[in-house]
Amino acid sequence: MIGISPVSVSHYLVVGAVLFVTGAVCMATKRNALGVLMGVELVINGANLNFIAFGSKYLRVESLGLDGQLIALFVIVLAAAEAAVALAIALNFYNNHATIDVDQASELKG
Amino acid sequence: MAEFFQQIWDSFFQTSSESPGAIAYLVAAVIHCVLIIHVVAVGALIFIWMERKISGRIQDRLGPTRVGGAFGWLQTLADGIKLIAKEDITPKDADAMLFKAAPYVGFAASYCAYIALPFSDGWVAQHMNTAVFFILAVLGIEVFSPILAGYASGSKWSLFGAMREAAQVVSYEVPLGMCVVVPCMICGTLNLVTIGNMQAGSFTNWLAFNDPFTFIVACVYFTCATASVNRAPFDLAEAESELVAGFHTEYSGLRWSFFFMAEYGSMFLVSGLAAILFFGGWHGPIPIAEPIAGVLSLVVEPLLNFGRYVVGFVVGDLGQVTEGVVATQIANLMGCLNFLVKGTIGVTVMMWVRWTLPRLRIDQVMTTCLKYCVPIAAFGFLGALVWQVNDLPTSNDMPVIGKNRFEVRESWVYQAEKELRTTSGDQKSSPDDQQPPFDPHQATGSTELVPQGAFVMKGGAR
Amino acid sequence: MMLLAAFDFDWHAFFFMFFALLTCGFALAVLFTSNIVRMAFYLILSLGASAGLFFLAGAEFVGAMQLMIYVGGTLVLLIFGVMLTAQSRFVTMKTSSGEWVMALVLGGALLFLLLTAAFRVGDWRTGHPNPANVGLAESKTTTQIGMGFTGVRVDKLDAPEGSTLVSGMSGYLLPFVIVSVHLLVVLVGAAYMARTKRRASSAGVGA
Amino acid sequence: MATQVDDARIIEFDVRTDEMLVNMGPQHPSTHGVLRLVLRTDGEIVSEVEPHLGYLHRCAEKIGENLTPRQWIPYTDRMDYLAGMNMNLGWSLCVEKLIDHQLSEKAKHLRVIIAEMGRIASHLVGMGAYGLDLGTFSPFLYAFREREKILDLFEEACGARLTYSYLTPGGATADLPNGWLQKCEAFLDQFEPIIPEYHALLTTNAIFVKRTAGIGVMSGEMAVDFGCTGPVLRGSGVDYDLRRDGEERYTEMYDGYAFEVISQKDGHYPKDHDYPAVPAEAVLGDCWHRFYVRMLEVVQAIDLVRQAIDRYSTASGDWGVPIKLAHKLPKGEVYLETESPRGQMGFYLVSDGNAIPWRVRARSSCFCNLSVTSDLCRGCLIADVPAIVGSLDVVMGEIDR
Amino acid sequence: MSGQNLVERLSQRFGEKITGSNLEAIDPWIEVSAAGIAEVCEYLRDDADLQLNLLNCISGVDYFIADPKKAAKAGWEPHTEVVYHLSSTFNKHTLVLKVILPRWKGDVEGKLPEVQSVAGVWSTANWHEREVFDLSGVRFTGHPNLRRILCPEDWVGYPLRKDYEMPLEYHGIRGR
Repeated sequence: MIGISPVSVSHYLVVGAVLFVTGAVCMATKRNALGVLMGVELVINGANLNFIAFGSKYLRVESLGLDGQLIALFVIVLAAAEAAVALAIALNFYNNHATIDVDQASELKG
Repeated sequence: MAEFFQQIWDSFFQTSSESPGAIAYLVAAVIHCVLIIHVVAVGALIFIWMERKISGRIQDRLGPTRVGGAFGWLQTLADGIKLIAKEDITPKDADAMLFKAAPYVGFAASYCAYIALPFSDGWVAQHMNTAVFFILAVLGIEVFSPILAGYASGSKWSLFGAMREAAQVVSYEVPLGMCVVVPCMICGTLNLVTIGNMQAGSFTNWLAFNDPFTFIVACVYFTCATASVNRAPFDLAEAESELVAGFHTEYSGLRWSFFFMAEYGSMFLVSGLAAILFFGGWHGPIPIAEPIAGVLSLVVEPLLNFGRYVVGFVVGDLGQVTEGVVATQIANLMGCLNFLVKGTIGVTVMMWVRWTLPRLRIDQVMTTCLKYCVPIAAFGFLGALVWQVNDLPTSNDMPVIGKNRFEVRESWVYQAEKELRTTSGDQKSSPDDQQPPFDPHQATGSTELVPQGAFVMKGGAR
Repeated sequence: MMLLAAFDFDWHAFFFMFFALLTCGFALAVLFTSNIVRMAFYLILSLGASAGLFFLAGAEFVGAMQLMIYVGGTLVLLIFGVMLTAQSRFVTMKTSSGEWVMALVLGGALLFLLLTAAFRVGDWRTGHPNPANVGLAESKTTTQIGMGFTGVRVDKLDAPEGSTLVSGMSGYLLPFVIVSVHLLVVLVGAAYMARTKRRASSAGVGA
Repeated sequence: MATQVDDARIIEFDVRTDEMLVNMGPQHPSTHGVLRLVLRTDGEIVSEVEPHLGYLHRCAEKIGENLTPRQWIPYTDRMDYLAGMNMNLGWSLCVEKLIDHQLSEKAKHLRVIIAEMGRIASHLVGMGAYGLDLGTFSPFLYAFREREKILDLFEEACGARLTYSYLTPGGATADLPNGWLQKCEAFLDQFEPIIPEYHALLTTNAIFVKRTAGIGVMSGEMAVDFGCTGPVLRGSGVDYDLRRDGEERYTEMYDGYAFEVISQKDGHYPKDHDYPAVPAEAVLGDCWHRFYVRMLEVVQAIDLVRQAIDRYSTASGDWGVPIKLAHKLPKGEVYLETESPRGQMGFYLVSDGNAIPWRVRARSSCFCNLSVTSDLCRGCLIADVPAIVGSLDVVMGEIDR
Repeated sequence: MSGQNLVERLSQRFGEKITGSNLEAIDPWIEVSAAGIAEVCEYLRDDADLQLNLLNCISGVDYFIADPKKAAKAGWEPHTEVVYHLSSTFNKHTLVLKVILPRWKGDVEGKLPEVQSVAGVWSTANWHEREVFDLSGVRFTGHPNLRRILCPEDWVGYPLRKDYEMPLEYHGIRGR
């Protein structure tokens, strides 16, 4: 393929960066609490992609090795935990305030 | 042109020692695609016909008898044509994009899982080291199809079906995963081809009969598999007496049939997985495939060589058929039939159960999962683990015809022992502990990292 | 990889492009859709495609894990949340254009920064000279990962004597245990938190 | 799912969901025709069920005010179309009560044979359809296989398979044909051994027991309060069967027959030693008991038919010649209930002295049985709604009339 | 208990509210006033001798002849009856009660005659009274949910009344 042959770590980093930035913007702009949560998932996934890229033996001669994959696994598991908690918070918020709009969560505002 | 034929020829009979060419790969890919498409799509046709016949027989009636002769074997095809001709309705309240996409999600997931399912020794579209895991993961994705369909239909019954499906499938993945881990643990690999090959020999070598715990686990696996593909008595997502038709209430025509193709596809998938993990995969109960294949190859091989000679006049010489390849391929073909029969038996049992039992209630389905399946699976897992670690006798130790599954002993338990001993001990660089160079052509899972010495040690212990 | 190398055409790059475009495209779709259910759908596709990138990078186990836990587990949970709260007024929530501009400007800046960084290091940029030669066995990391979690690094057995990595013992046993306990606590906590207490009298809104 | 907390004013939920109104029916696979249930649900839990009737309403009572009693017989067929014979019987007896018509012995035994065969046929549908409600298809076909044989017999007797119009005021439209009794006996001999099969598929099936035992429990008092009758009443342990406790004109049909009313006394059903024991989970008055009473009534009916065949063949008199089509009715009003398969089917006939009644009224058993639905279904799961409605075994044709 | 005894006993207890009886009919009946029916029913249900715990049926019967010549020969004034058939699952006996009402309340056409609801005495009465209301046009006071049950909510008229005219058209459906 033009330009990106062979595929390098940098290319993966580009995808990771796009995911990361998309997720961050998503977190900033979405008003729905679950939309924010989806942004977080994108960010985490972007970061994960970087770990995989650095650990891959196909992209670099001197790779990070197994550690990349191991850390990626930890990230996935922690993301699952994070999603569970965030979802519980969102549901609790929804139950108590009958809305899912994060802009209305102003109870703690001074 | 000659090269084209040469490569096709090579792809089957490996005339040259160097790796096959691109066209050979392409042919192989096409064959895999065709095979899998047929198992999923045509398989669905056959299974739906089978279901009708079986349910008919169970219920004292004949089932289809008209279309396509006395057995009505073209009935499903006729229905398929009817479904294509039916109007494709999208409800007013539906989210049109998701509504239309949902059936394909399910079908794609079901189809995708077949990529890693071997039909015989090495007959697999993508030879994966994590095949078991991959199949489970992709099966888990299939749940999105009912969820999206149920949500996007804009009907309350569909939504109920979707919620039930989501809750059920996510719960049943837990015991299903536990059950699948047991054969992987015994074989020390996630590679389905290796797991299948380790059960070569007579049926006593099948992992279900390895020890009492694996048998329990096999039973639990089948129960959970039935639940995870939404078959009765766990077919709550489409419970017709409660939810009209559940998540596919609003679907019609071809879109609706995609749900069914996905359902039958996953039915065969989980049955096939059961066959490989617990019931010997492509190995028959008695190891007669190889001798028969050997005899047959005595006839077929000369014929092939003659054919090569005749064709050679037109396209140029294709090269001699490699010694033994024909016998292997014939054995593989028989193994494939074996595997299909086993998978079909699994599907038949599911049908039998469906037409016999009433449906459970949603809370009872959850109870079955969490109170029965999970603890029993965990118990079976621990039992099998203890059995392996303590090196208790298995059915595989019995003096029977066929190979002795010594590889079974080469599980990661031994590897861990070995590594721990090595690292805790002073001297670390005994040559046995070095990783052997990997051979990319040899696709085995269990021996991938095992130092050669482990074999020797085990062999000695025996 | 052998398969991909069979043609002169660089299939690796082709599939990378394919999955990368899917990943980024659906991620952007998540960003620009205002319908929460469709956002969830696009997120599934985006994460599924990124699992394809994992497979492509040789991380089969992590890829399958991504499909199983992330897509098959976390996202099902997320969709559950979406369905539980999907009242029509929350399905589409528009963001003010000012916020959009702010976020896009900052996001663009961040993206620029990251992209610059991505191509800074020569080693990262050049890629593997001949990925086709890496071989199938390199992707067989399942056992290694499993051993790594139990505290034995079989891939580091030949680490030099006296290095910071005690040979073979730089595994992840402790983090693994911590994460397991953490996960358990989190799940119990989440289950507890999602339960609601309402006054019996007010059937309608809130406590 | 809601758990108890100390403060009674606070309800704890697993996850709060919004209440939904769901229409179950009128087009729904398990509402036995065109019943519409409006469910108010919180997740899977049903907080309120409201039946909506009338989709089959054709005001048969109004039609009855324009026809002579014999002309109205076909309309009774179409009320409980699964037990047309028993409906014919109820109306015939009611008319005979008004005109004070006495039947011969033979005609009475004929009516017992036909009515009890009708009961078997009806309970077979009830049983099979209940299997469908719980998601198992095969028992339905097993039941229909046997029902078809009964319908064959009925067809031979009266020429119709569903809407018989066979029993009429005065007796029956015709005598049983030659050889009918032998065929009937042959059927009973063949049918009786099949019943354990039904028990194996349904009554004792673990899933079936899980789905029905302890579901929709109705006390005897509640059943009487709601006017539930038939197997629904006896399933709650009330010992009441019009064949024994009804009016003279009806019970004299069964004079000299040996039968016991099927209801649980002291934890036992009569004759239950032959049939599966009551499972531990089952509570008197639940869906399982209602179903079981029906199953036992099939056996009871077989027994009654056997006795009736014996007595019919030796009885004196004719088979009962029908009254004239436009028989002039005496002035007066009568009410008579019979024990039809689904409960007590009552007919109320007011005459002003013409051949055509002034007012006709059908008291539908299913109408009363169904009225208990909203109380039984309160707080159950969605899947229990078909289980409960199915255990009441309603026929909409009779409810809507 | 013989019919005569019962009538006397009820008259003693309820006085005016027992307005008559017919013990010669095939099914003897006792006539109760519209205002006393609930009270009488409650007594009949709870009395230890009677225990009429099962309400079999409530029927509305309309007595009306449009043709004045025929009406003169009928021998009765136009009226509406509500008939209650009771029985006891304990004593296995039955009883018929009747409430005789004017066809229209205060003889104003369109105003439905009223009678006390017995839905509080037997739950069966709930639906039966709805049916009588729906088809015969009798209003049951104190009924928890008096709506049409068999006919659609927006149906006009009471089909079992003798002067009922089938509507020509209902939501575009031809009636006659």
